[in-house]
Amino acid sequence: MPISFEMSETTRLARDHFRAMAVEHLRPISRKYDLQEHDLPTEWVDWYWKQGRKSIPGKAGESDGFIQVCVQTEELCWGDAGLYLRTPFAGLGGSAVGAAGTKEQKKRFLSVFQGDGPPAWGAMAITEANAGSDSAAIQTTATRDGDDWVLNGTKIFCTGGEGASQAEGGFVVVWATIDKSAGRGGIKAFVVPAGTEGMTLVGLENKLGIRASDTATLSFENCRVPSDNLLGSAEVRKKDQAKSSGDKGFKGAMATFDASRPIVAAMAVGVGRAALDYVLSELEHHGIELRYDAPPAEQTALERDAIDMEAELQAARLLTWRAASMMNRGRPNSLEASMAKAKAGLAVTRITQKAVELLGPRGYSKKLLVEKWLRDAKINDIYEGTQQINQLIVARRILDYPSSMLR
Amino acid sequence: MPISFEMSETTRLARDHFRAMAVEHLRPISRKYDLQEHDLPTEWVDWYWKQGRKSIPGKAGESDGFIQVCVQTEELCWGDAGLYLRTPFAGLGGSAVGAAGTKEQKKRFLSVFQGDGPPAWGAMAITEANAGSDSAAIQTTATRDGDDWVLNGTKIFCTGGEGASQAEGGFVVVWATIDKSAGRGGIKAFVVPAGTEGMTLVGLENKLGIRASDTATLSFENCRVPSDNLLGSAEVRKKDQAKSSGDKGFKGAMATFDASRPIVAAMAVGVGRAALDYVLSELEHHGIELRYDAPPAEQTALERDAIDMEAELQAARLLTWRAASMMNRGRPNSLEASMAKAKAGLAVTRITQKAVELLGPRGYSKKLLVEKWLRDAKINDIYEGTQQINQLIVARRILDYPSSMLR
Amino acid sequence: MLDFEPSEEQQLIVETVRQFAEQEIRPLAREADESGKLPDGLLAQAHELGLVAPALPEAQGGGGERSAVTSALIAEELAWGDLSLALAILSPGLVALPVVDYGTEAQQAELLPRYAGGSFVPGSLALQEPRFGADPFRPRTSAHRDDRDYVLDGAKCLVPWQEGDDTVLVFADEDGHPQGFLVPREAKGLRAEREQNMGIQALPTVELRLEGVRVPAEARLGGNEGSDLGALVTRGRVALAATAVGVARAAFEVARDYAKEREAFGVKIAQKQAIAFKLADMAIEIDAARLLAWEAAWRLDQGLPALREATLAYQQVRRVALEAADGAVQVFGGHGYIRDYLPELHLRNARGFAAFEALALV
Amino acid sequence: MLDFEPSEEQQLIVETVRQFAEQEIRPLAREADESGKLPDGLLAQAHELGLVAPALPEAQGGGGERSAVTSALIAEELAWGDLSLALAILSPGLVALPVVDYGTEAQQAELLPRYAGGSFVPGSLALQEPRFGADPFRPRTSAHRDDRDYVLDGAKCLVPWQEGDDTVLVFADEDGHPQGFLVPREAKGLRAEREQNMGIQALPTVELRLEGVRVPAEARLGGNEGSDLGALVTRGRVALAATAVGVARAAFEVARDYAKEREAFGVKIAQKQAIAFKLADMAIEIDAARLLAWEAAWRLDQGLPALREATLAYQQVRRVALEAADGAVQVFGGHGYIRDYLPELHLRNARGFAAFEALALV
Repeated sequence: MPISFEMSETTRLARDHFRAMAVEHLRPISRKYDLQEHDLPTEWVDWYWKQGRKSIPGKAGESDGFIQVCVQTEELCWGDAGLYLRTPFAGLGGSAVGAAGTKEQKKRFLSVFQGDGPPAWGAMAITEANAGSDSAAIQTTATRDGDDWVLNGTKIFCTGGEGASQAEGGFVVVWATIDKSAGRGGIKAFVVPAGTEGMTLVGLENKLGIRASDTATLSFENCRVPSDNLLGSAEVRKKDQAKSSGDKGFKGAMATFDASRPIVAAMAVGVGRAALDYVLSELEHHGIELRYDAPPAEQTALERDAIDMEAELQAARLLTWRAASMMNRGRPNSLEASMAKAKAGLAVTRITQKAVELLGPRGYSKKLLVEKWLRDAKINDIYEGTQQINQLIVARRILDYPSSMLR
Repeated sequence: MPISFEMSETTRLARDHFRAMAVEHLRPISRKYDLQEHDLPTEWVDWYWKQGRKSIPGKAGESDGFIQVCVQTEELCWGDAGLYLRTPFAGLGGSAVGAAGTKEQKKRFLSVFQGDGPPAWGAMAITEANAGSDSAAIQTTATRDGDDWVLNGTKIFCTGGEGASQAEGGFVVVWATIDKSAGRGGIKAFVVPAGTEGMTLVGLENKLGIRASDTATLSFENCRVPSDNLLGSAEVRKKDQAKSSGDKGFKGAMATFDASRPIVAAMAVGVGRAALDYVLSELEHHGIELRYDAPPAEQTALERDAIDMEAELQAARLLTWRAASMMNRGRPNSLEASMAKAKAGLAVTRITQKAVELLGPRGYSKKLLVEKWLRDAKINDIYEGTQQINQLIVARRILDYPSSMLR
Repeated sequence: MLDFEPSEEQQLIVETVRQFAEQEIRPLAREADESGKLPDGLLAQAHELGLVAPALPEAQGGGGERSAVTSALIAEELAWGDLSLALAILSPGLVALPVVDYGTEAQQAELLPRYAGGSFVPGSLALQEPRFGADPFRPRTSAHRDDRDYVLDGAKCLVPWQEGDDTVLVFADEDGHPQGFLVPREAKGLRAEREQNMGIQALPTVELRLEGVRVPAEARLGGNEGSDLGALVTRGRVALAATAVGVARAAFEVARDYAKEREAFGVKIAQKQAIAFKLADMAIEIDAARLLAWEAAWRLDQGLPALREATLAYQQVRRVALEAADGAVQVFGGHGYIRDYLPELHLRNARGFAAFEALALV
Repeated sequence: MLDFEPSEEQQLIVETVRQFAEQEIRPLAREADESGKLPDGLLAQAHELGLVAPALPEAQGGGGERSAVTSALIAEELAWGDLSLALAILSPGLVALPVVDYGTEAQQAELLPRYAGGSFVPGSLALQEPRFGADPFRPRTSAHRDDRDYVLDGAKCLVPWQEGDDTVLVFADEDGHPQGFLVPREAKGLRAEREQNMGIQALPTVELRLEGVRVPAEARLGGNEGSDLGALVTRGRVALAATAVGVARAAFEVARDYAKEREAFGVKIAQKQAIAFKLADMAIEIDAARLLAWEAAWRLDQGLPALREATLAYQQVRRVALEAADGAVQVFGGHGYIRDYLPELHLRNARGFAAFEALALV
């Protein structure tokens, strides 16, 4: 395959399909669930579960593979990123099961998302009050007791955590240590089905943006799951063995980030495009055309801003697609995924902030959605690894440094 | 005294005086000595020594104190920063003697600059090939031998080092360790008069900009100076005592940076203003007026750039003057001096780079001086502490961290 | 002589206001934002400090000590506490100061004493307009002379609209020249709709529609002489630049303190260069922006033209405040996104400066 | 289907050019810059690699494999070696490619075979003009028809002017439309003065003065059909974007390697977040800029409009290259300012993209 920027027919159809879905089903309720924080967006959840998840057009074999997932994500988040995150999906928890689970585990936990029961959600619970980016500092414990693992601890910032912990059929993938002395090597991922005794929804965060999404604090008190809910192996690799470890558990779960970061980057691109599209339509409405060949002394500040925004957004999108296309080829993409995530988070933070500025008082008003997109966009600089964490990952890769040499 | 942005009459007169000097004596030979790297700019050196350094107008007591020094420096560097650095001045070496020397030392080393002999220069030699920002890593040694100190080592990036080491009457202040085991505490400053045996001018650097200035590599081989050429005390404070040390030597010499950084910042502002003035005159020439009340949708990219440049330059200038005014009040200004230096270096790097851009092909051509100002400006991001070192100093101060906690 | 240190008297004022901001304003900021309401009693308390009245002429019961520099110092401290509440506290100046500067004797005699009195009286100034490319210097709201009246038509936004007053100062275009008009809030044809904005949620602001609003000729600010909108916007930019410095400083300090508390990978995150340098940049930019704002204020006090300096300052500090707030969110990481902490509030407020004009005056 | 990996054939070409850049170009870069001269023999060597000829039509002895993407790949690698030398090596395309795109049969038959021949023949294209606000799309140099001739007047700058050729392609305004003219270097009224610029010092460029330069009507590129300057500038922007990516990558790699070598305070400076994050940002921005350049190139190959994409790419990469070079100077500290090391050369060259248009074509 040569270098090509041409979307396959299938992906183009899918893009149009999801764009129409965003226009019809997300935009109309976007402000409503921004204001009604913590309410379940039933219109969307029910419709998506009954119809939205079905009938995606095109032939699967002829799509752009992982890039198509990015394209679809961009469209839905162009519609509303908060509602996208509240969609009944297997989510990050599903990605972890997909990446590190056995065949049996995949069947057991993921088939509900193809089924016709009530809506279900998957989520991942990693962060703790004193362990943000530093997964080695995880305090939640998993102790073996007979055939079970018993979890104890509290997780914060669990995206989708209400749905996943409460709605039957869903599950939360919980990261816990089975051996504190082993640091990172002792950390394992456990699938905790919704409604498991001992898993409690402590509360939901009040957030700057993506208010339609449920960011939960979950506590685990003697929360018991069967031993075969552990993803990967229970073997503990000590720190000095970590490099040579073939443990599909921790590494496999970590690898879900390489797969999920392009998706998260695509979410960012969707929000950024929403703001840019609005600005461009406003300019058009006022008869202002962007001149790509404007004489240098005559270019307006507005033109330059808009052109910069276009370039930044496209740069983020192309890095995102590049990271996804490497997955299509089965190539390791940890560097490229972090590049895409870092760039996209920063780019859409700037684009949405600029959009509010360019629109003046109207941009600041809740009469338009632009101010909301600024608030929504900012999450992309923060979750799934902050800007700084992704810079750190990129830096380690380009310098060929282990994490011990660059923290 | 209340907050006031009004220059005293004396400082205003001095400013006009130095501006005229820059116009008459520096600008006309600016390109010449950019091209004739390493040649002594005799027109300037001789004129300055015979006339320029005398007859500064105004009443000394009614000036703006250290701010006036900044103002004068800005004007001369607006003329040419490279030639300014080649001016027969006591320079940084003089500042070190002034800050840390005894009355006798001041008289012995500095009176030549008031005298009527041939032109003389002072310089400071700190940097070594393996000790850039890290003064504790200095390898040059000073060993006591009878009544003398014997210096051995090689110094690089010694600004003004040719004049100071070669021209009779001048001197180089050399930083050397008298006790390697003591780290920073063992480092002392020694005045080495020009022509001292054992001090050799190894070579001059070929530089990006400020080519009229002599950036020297000096070697010291059994270079012998009398014991009373040591600035401050010979007592060695070990690391853990450093904080409580009253040693005027190292600390005094370090303190010269607090005094010199505002001057260096003023140099930067001068170069940046040269570029901005040219851009503004060019805009005026083409009938383009900067509108500070331009309607948001009509402002041109040029207007915004020029206004940003003005704001950045004035921000750098005010931080510079603020740091200098604290010296007038006798207040510690280490934080503020580093703030000014960091801001000014970065601001004029940006301003001059932007100026070249705005002027297009003409900006890039050597027919104008603008490209030279870009090259000259960049030194301000590097010497007297790089951008990063000054950020580090600022960070330590605002966090109230010792250097051990933040490197 | 060049000098950059407030006088002893100013330092005393700053100290008092800072204490008020810390003890009375900051603790109420979050709740006020969430509820979209001004806290009871705060304005009366602030009034007792005498933050606006001293600037009014002695003839009308004021202190006769108008100083843009002092006002800038006060504005920064209040806004450090909270931007919405600061703007509410400073709102009397929105009417009082233009009336001082341009009002006829009758207008001054009628309006000024209330602001110098014993109780807090808010002010409403209608300048910005809810349209693309809104231009504070060239309002599109129009004023037509009709016999002994003026008839106003158009729309305004971001108009402070606190309870307790009955007048709004509206700027409109009269034959190509902007003029101010003192309009009763109850005037026929005037409709005020409470706004919802991304930030400054605690400050009640409205969008105004003016349809054939009729006021007598005497309502024209300055009577036949009129007023100078350019100068007013300049004073607004200085005031807003000072408040933006306050917001930026608040964001910086909150981020700095958090960075010194929070640990990751076994050290305080402030010990990481990426965080430490970000904080250093904030500190540098904030100090620079403050000096630019002071310079513009000082020029006003000297009676010098200050549009250029005010614009430079405002443009810089808009950027600086946004970057500081955005940077604080980054320093806080996940917590920066949560409404339990201040950075997201600072971010929402800071972005407002892209839309604000003359929401405060010096 | 979307894909971002060069074909195997392209990878082979890249590998070859990369090796050439590393072994033949880079070692000569500094001396060539200092002396302001192209190294002897380099161009002949480069010609043997076949970097331009393959893009020419088979009818004229070329390879018939025109691909803007492949050209972009080649340009990046060459410019990674050195910008001046890369532009010199690519200069045949400045005349050959416009003649391929627009030339009459006679023009193609006369001019193209020389570029496809056994020896290196440079090209000269005169587009930019030495004035404030220089606009590549709207030259002010004028062309007036006078009977069977055209008479050209005006000034041009940044015109590559290597030895070994006799023609310069000059763009001028003819009744409001820009057109190209193939002008003999020896034409009367044409004065060429060697330029001195901040960067690309090894590439001989001239400022041209045209005073009543007279050429026959047949010299008009494309004859009656004329040519499309907009499309040519677009192709220039893609080519320059690719070379700018090369410069940026060179600066990044030099900085990265130095940071891994250089110690301060007992660790490699690359271990400092301030340095490491700067390098990470460079790497991200360079990859993004390359993708933008490729997209524009791909659109050209598809026959799609590409002005927008080419402009986005060029504007981004201008900034990226400058920031990478400036960042490399910072990473090197004092050594970054010295002409013994590459960063200052990269900085001088990178800033040139603010002034360059169509100094290379794809």
